[in-house]
Amino acid sequence: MLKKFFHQFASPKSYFRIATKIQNPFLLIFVLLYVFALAWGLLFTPEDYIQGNSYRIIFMHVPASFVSQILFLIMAFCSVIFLVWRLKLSIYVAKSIAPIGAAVTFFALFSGSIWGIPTWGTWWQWDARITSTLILLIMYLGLISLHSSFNNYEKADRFFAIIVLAGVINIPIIKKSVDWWSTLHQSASITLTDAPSIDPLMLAPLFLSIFSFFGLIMGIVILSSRYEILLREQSKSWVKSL
Amino acid sequence: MKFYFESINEIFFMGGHGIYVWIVVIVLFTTLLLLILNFALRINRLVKEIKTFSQIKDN
Amino acid sequence: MIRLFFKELFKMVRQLRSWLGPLSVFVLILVAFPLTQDIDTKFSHQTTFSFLWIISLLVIMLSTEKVFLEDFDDGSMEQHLLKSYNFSDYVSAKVTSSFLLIGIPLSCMSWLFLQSAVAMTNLNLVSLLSFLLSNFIFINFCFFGNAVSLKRGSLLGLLIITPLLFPVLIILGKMLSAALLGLDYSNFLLLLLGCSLISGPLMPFVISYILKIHLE
Amino acid sequence: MIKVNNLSFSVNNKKLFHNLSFAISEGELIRISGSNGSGKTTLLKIMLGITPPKKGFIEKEFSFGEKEFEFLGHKNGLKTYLSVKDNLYLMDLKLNDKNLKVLNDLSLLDLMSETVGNLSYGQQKKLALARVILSKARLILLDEPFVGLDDDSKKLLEKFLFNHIKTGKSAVITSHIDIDLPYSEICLDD
Repeated sequence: MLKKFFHQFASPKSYFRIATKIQNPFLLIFVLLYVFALAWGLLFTPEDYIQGNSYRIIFMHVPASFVSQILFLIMAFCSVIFLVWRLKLSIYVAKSIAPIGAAVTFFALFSGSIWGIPTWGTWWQWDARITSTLILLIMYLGLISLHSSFNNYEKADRFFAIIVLAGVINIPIIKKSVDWWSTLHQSASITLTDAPSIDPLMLAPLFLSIFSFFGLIMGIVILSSRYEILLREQSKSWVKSL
Repeated sequence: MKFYFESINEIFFMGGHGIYVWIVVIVLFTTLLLLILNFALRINRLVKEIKTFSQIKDN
Repeated sequence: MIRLFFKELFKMVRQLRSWLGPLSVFVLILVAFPLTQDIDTKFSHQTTFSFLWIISLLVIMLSTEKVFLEDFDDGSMEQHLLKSYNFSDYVSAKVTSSFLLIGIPLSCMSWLFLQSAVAMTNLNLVSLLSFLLSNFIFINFCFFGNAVSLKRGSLLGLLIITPLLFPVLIILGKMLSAALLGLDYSNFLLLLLGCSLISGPLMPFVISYILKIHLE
Repeated sequence: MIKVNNLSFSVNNKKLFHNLSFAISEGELIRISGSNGSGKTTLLKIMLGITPPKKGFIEKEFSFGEKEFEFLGHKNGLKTYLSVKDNLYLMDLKLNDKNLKVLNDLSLLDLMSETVGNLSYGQQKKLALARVILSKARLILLDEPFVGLDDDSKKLLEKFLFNHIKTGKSAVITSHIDIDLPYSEICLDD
């Protein structure tokens, strides 16, 4: 019953129809919302008394690093669905997330490095969070190169799903172990987790920016999953009659 | 909500930290723009290709 | 099962370059390391140990680069899949034989190098044990990475397994620093033992599943 | 012995075959023919259970893996850096009189301590075929067994297949080359 429902509702064809319809308004709304949140954060909030104005990078850095991890979780969720129910749509979505995840993770690392220059005095520190984010980036890149190295799409899909699951199990382990490791050498001068009790004036735009950035990235995911579906279902009759 | 800065100059420099903030903003928007454009262009090209191929097959 | 193991061992022994080559590379690097130092500088424990672990890992990656590719290319992997024994037995026979021929010599050589490089008082047995366990885990994971990137070069497998091995490296480092400070390090050793006890029996199943997909 | 029901298979949305049904009974030789890339090897692999089919199923009288069948693909499964003798050891073949006689018929006996990498393609193929010939399997599946064989060896293999069928066992082969044996054909071309 459930399987049949899934197959009807979540066929690439009907997903593609819905996605084409909602994609542009979806993207537009969240781009505007994000620009609004950024403008609010960058121009309408007071200066942080420790870090000065450079703290404003938080409105770009925190959403990016949050979304980079959420994207991996979504990818893992899609892979589970693919492995259990053999739902093709889910692996299309999972595969189309990988390059976006890599880009977002790269941006998170980049903005963190830039932020580090004025606040820590160095652009890189071997602390737990940064190291595990770097590993996350490497995993995204590995996944992309994994899928592109197979000629047979079905094999590639299955390998992709398996490696995503291995990766998602791996992430908490790495996080935990890297946390553990870094405590021995040195404690990071400023950890991002316990920021000095954020002012509500800054908190509201921060939450808004996280939410709208997530929406924006999901819009791009819809876009790229449409591409993936077109690419993979080229020979189907419904694609030809578009 | 209160506008924090007093002049355009101040928006630019942000007390010496402006360069970091604006670099990040520029990189962010180029990344997003590249992602969106990349996929949108790819979709357009693929749709065109599929259409021409099916026309050739039909004829 | 035992027969299978002897066959794999036989194949490996006869193919000298698959195990003697990596071992010689290891020795060469061991020689090269002191050359970069002044003759009277004493190596620190931490550096020497990290150096040995990383080099062992690299040499094991080097030596396992083509373990499955050969059988895949000449078609004997298909034959193994169709035989009456479990396919995972074939994998564990391969893992065991390369642990015997590569892992154990590597551990012994690392241990000998340690004796010559730094003065060890209380860590003799433990360091040997840690080398054996870590090399066993490395071999298991390298086989896993190798199975994933069977025909696509070793880069892909490396990308996948290296993150998986970070926790092991961290445990090793923690164990060493605890031992150097004179603290109790047995719990780290037990953790390492646990890792190898889990990966030892589990990995052959995972690897054989991946190889089956490749054979399709 | 084996019944194939409504088998379908496709790679990357490209259909190889569709709704294929046939049965192999005892004492029958089946020849699978078709143009390049029509899925002959894939069909063999599906019958062996290595590749799962997209649709359809296969009924088997016995389960694979009980020495009831023998398979030889394009690849010979030989170790090129080992000698012929060592390869026979890896194949679990004992060097008793009966086996040695067959090896002599294949003119491999003089080459026992030669490294396989130094043998010609045809000689390697014969060595791989020796494993099939010396097994007591009820069903043998051969992928292009006649490629690279000289006339004498080809005749020998045909004779072996003939005797094999006569004793109530079955065989499946894929081949471009015509053979002098009674067979039923499965053509994979549309």
